[in-house]
Amino acid sequence: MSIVTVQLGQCGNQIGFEVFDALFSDSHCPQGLCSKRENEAYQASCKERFFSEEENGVPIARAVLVDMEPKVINQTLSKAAHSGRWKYGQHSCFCQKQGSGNNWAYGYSVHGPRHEESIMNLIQKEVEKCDSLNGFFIIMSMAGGTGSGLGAFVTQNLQDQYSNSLKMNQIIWPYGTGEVIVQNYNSILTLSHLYRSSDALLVHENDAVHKICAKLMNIKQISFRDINQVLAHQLGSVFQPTYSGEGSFHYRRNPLGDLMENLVPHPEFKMLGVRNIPQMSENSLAYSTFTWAGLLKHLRQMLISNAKMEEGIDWQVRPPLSGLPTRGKMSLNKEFHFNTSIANLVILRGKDVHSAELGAFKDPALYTSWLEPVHAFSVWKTQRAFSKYEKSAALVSNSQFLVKPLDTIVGKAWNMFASKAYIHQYTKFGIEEEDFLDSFTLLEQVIASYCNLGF
Amino acid sequence: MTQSVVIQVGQCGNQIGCCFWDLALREHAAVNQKAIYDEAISSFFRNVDTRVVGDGGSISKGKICSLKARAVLIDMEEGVVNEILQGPLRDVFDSKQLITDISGSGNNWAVGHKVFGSLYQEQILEKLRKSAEHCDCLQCFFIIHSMGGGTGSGLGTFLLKVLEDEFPEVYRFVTSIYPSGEDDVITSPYNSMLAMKELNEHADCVLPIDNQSLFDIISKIDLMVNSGKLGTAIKPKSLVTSSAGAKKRQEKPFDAMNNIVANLLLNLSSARFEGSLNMDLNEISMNLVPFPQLHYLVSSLTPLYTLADVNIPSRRLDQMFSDAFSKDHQLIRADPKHSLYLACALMVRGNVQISDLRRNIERLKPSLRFVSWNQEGWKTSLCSVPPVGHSHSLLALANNTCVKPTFIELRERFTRLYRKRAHLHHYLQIEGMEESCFTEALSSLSALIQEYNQLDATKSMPAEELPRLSVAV
Amino acid sequence: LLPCPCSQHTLAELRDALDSCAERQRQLERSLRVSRRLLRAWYADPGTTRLGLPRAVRTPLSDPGPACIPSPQDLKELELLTQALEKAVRVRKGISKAGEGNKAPSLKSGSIVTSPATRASAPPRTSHRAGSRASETKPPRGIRQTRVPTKDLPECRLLSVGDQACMGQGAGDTKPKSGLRNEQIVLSAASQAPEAFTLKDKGILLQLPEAFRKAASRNSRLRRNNSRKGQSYSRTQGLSMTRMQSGWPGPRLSATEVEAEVRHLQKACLLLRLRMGEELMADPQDWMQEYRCLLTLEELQAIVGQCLHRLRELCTGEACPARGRFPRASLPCGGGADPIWSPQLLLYSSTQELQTLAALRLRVAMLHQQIHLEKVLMAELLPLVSKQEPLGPPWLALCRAVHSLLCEGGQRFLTILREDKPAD
Amino acid sequence: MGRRRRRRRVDPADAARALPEAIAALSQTLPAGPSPETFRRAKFDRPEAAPALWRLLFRVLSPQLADGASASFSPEAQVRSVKLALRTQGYPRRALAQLPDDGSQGGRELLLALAWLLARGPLPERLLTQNRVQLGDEMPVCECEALASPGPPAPSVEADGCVDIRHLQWLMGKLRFRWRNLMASQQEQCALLGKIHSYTRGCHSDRSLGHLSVTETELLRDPEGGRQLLQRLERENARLQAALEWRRRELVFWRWMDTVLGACPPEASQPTFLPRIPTPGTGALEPLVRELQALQGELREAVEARRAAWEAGVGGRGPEWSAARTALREAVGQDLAALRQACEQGGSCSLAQPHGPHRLVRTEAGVAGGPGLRAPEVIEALRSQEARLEVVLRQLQGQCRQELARLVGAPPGPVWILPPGR
Repeated sequence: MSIVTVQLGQCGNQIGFEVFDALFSDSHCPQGLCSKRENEAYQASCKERFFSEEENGVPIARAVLVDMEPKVINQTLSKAAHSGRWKYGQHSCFCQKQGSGNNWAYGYSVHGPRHEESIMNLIQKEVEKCDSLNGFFIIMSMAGGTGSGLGAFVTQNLQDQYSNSLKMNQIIWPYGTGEVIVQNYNSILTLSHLYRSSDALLVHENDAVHKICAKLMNIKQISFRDINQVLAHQLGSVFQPTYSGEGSFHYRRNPLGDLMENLVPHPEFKMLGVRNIPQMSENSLAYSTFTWAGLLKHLRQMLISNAKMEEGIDWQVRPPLSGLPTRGKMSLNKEFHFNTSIANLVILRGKDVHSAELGAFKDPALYTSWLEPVHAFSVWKTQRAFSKYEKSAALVSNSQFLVKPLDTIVGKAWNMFASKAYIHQYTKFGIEEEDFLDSFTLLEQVIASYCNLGF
Repeated sequence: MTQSVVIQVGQCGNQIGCCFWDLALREHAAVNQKAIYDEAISSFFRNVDTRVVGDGGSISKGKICSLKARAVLIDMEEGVVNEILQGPLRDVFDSKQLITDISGSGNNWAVGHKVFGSLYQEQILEKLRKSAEHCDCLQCFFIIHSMGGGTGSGLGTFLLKVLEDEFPEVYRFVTSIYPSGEDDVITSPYNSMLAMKELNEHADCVLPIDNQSLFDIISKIDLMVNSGKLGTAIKPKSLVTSSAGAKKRQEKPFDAMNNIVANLLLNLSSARFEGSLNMDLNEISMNLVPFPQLHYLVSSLTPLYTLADVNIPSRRLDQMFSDAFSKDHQLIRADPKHSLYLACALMVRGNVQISDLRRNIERLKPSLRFVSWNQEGWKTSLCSVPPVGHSHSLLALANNTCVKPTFIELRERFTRLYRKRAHLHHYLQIEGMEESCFTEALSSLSALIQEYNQLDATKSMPAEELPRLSVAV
Repeated sequence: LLPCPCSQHTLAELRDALDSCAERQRQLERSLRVSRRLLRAWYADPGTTRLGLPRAVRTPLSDPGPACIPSPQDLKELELLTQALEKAVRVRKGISKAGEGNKAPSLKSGSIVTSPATRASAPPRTSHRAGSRASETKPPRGIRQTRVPTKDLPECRLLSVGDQACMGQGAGDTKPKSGLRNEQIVLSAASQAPEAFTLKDKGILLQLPEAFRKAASRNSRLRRNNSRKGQSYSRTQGLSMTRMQSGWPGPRLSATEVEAEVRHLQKACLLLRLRMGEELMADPQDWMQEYRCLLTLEELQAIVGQCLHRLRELCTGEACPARGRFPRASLPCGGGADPIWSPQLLLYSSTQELQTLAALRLRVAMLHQQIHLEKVLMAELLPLVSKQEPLGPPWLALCRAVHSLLCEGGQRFLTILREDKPAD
Repeated sequence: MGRRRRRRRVDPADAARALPEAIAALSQTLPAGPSPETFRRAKFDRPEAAPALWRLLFRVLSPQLADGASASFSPEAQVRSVKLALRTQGYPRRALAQLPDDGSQGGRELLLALAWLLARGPLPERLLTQNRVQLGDEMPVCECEALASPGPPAPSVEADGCVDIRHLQWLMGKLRFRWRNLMASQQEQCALLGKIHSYTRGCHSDRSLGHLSVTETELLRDPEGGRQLLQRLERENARLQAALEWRRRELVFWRWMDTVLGACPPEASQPTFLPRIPTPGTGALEPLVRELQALQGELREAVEARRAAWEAGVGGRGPEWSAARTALREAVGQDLAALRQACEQGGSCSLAQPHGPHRLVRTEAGVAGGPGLRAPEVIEALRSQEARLEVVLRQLQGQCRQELARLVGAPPGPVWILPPGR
């Protein structure tokens, strides 16, 4: 089954490119550490998911590029074409001359309806190229205007037109400060609208990835490209093929469906985060060896202590003893330590993957009281190594990890809203105070629901 | 890609415009070595096939034939415009873009606004429409004018209303040159005051600049260059004050000052070139204007020159950021560091990465005060193409209460004159001018000052968390 | 927390629904695997598996064997075919690489050059078909992507045993198709060069093995007979069963049967309600219609009465297997008289039509399931809302969840704000 | 039947052979059926007959298990499973339940149980239907089996008792995803079927089919698999043949069974244990009663009002009216016959609609083909069914909304913010 990617705005297009590049490089990586036959099956599965093929054999990304100004799209297209390994479809992009100017309302209420038909037609063409459509990746930032506003609009349209297909929005969470001043407004509008129309929001925090670049990748002067590459790596580690089940050597056909069924069935809990291990620069990789036990021990501690990377994990954090009333309401004011999960998915790739012991992730104390680990935990595996890492593990988690950042964003936006600052920029394009209030209400509920997990 | 049209009004506006076009040409020539007409150039220039007679000769692709500035030149005296038409830039303009008169506005806002406004309205509109037709997607009008004189101030602000009615979707960015305290135009407080009301009501963004600050900056550079120590170390063609490094300095007194403004405009529109974090012009008002009236942005430009030494230690890079917030680098006499920030944009060009930007924001943040509801009011952009002669540069735009003193001073100077009703009759004799024009302008400015006062007052208040919506379960 | 009996019941119902979906999914996956494998073997390189792109298949049949293949050799021939199929794409690639001309020398030796792609553009045998096919497979990808070098040759050159003349020269629609099919058709023995074929042509060449065809037809004959017999069995048993069971208590319904009955009554109730709705909505034009409407409603009333009676029997545990029939759970799809033994045909004309049909079927099934769950949850949850002490946080939480489950299909949720704080 | 019986009586030599032949036929019909000798021994409760009969019953009672899968169950597990299955089906003899779990005993009891199962319904036919070798690509056109529970509900394994309602929400969400996944898989399956059908057009020797089914094509592709399929088909044919044979001879078996029953110690004729009705059953009864009662009430109201109106308006009419009345009555009777039948017999299945699995055949759009149901007709019917069900669902949800609003009332304090409508 295939996944159609919709890249929106500057951020979405830049990341989209890196994602496809990472997927392609990995599936053609000679260091897959597995049999030729296996490697071929892996490649075939990856290709079916993310690429279609043209006559001359160059794979074409199953992607639609959308931006409201041409620069980034032109850049992205030519970068892909120059790589010579894969490319974007000739007629798979849509751009206009003038961006949304960081105004969510402009993207959502002006660009959206104005270009609805053209964009949906492009998407439909891409969908028709798939023998079987699994769902959509919608890559967008939530701070800007085009990615966030138009992205929310397009997602809603996808929900209307392809109600049975799955929609996963890859959302880039802005830096806490310094990207866009109205980012908190744009963010709450984006999140609340996506909560209504998307199936899952896979969130990447710029701050966290930035730190990974600095601490794990040892990059001195970090560029957006570096950040996007780490991000693409994380996505690849989740969505490259894995076996469909324990003991099976067929590759999974329905990654989106399986993931969502396990992680986001509850309508109030749709936010997912990715963690991966190991993550390091290629130079250090050559001198490192790993054991599954070590990797998983770190990964688990990253989960429960809410660390985004393996460096600086707080090893003091322990799951609460089950049965004790310590798992009370999470308080936002007090520093909270233990990150309670709703559901987790661990993805293991590489050598001796069958020997990996995952019992530590099945501890009921890790999860909310109303889900048993048997419902809340799942594993995907493949023997094929990922992107030169002999062994690697990724964790997709629906947990409290985002409560704090979300609360911060809602709080800042609320502060600004209370002073009515910038509101005129939105009402100009039809987004009224009422809409803001709806968004605040929904997100306050989401925050409360995540906080109340232990109840 | 979008296009912008520059409207230069009055003597000052045209002089700055002249520098702007010179610099813009040089910038594109440096970036675009193959002389292909690309989208970046198209934002300020048309490519015209001169062999075609008439007006239909625009070429959208291919080799550059003949570049025409997307500009409308307006002056009610002929001098400056004629000079331009005889100068090296003459090919960039053609007569269809000019509107001139011979009588001048006599430093009287009312003459520029009321008399020439109604007289030339149709003609101006005609030229504007024409220039708009040449655009694929017109995004912004850059209006350059002075506040103190008659034509720039009067006709320039008259234009704003015309533009607003005719092109409501197109942004109006106004570069306004404010008179210094010891201005030689006696009526400049009247003119500025009357113009302020129009700016308040009809501009999307105003970049106030004052001559004194420009002059101070020049003096500082002069000092550096001539001190001998640095003279040879400064990279040629890297001064923000000169349009051509080889040219003999200070041919005209205002050239250097005008060059600074021209640089400001070029950096403001750096979205012409690619970058990893573009900042389109429409993002400026979106991010920096929290309330419709508070659209005055204090700007600063760093570095003012670049050393010939190619190795830029990051300390030097960090210095660029520090300078941008210092009093000495502001293009208006203001001290943003000791006032209240409503919002701040950093537009970086050249070889600078997001991590440099973030490091400096983190470093500088503690020394700056932001309004309570916008504690993280930063907007940033990264453009990979640096200005000519530089490896990197920074334009800082601040919506900061530090503009208030300029306005207060203007009000004081106005009140001093107005109390004596000096020279009032020159204005009142013009048809359509009444005393109420003055009082309304005064109250408009006072209201603006009041808004800044209120914001300043929050500085001393403790930041409190507002009660949020409270969810029951 | 929900009280136990309620938890158990709702949980069981939901799990039931989940299991049935999972089961259906498993069945689908199984048959999908087979279909995919088939198509892959057909037109894709097994190495890089170009899934989903129909490609022309060309293969060399090195030695097609004697002209007349007796049926015992069918299996051997089939083995050959399989090998050929596996080689197919490799060879095809070789051909397209080697250029178009040098690999098509077999012009006179019975090459069959149709392919899904070329058939669409250059209709084989029956031209009217090709046209409609082109329109039914919506994006005719094959056309764009496959260049079949021998496209311009006469489309079909089947050589039958009795007739060595070329059959398909020029216009193919004159050819007696069925006649060909029923004969043993083989390639001319002279054919040594690589040739192209499609599965269709293979199919004609290599019919289903005779043993299999015999077994299949015997199977359907037997099923028909059995189905006829099946109708009379109850009488046969009638006698002995009474004796058999004389020592035992009267026949009672088993739990599964009770459940089946209940499910059936639920469906009946739904049907009745629908019919009632239609009747009440109707706008009678004259007194005849009005009277008819009245009669219908009365009749419905009577049927509801019967259903209720039956249900009460079930409740008290006194229900016997329904009059004159065996528990309906005993046979899938209703009674034994159904033609399950030899399936009837369902004709469709395009993939899209088939997809619509299947999607609707599934949608209807889902709606049934959803309505059922809705009723179960209504019955279990609404009383809880009324029972609990209002306004406490648990009650509010319950209300929220119940609202989401019952009113929003579990998709959306409401928020309850405390009013003590200003809303804006 | 009567005729046949007479014939048997006429030929005593036949009768002597008849019993073993009947049992042999039965045995061959059933999966893993033992020899007639085993049956004979079982009658005398010989222990050596027991294991084979336990196995037989296990296979009969768990038809969904494939041939190989039953081997994975230990004999003890098989015995327990048989006991449980019989109990849920309401098998009344206690003696069976008391047999040891090791499967070493109980030949005669098992024989009785088998007979009981045979007597309850067309067991061989059911088994043959459930596991039949499917050659064509089939699609049922009715909803009888769609998404029905795959088997008897597992007796509630969940011992944990109470759950949080969020868990229910979780499961409901899961169900929604499964629906969507099913939808996607089904679409893919249809696309593939469509391809295979069109690629194999003209390959089938049966002209009414025209093309091959997946199974048939697979047979071509994979001769080894084809051989296995053929074997299965032949096995099934043998079983079908045996089933016919069994039907012809079963009377002899039943007579013999009478003697078996006679040899058994009779059990107390009291209903020793009622069928155990699992919780979902009882739970579903109560609301259904209420629902039907509500329906009855609504109907009564509607009827009363209309009858009164009718009698006030057009009450007395001439003789021509009474004829029309009778005609109308008949018409309504006919009109509702299908509905009545459906309510009495088997849900929507027995409506006049076609049902059961149909073999999919791809035809040309314009060609008037032979016999068979046409997809557009079925689509049409499904569409209207879909629309009706959607109305019902919306009504139910609306009802819930009202009910909730009523229960919640307008309490002072919290404000309810509904999700904004789109």
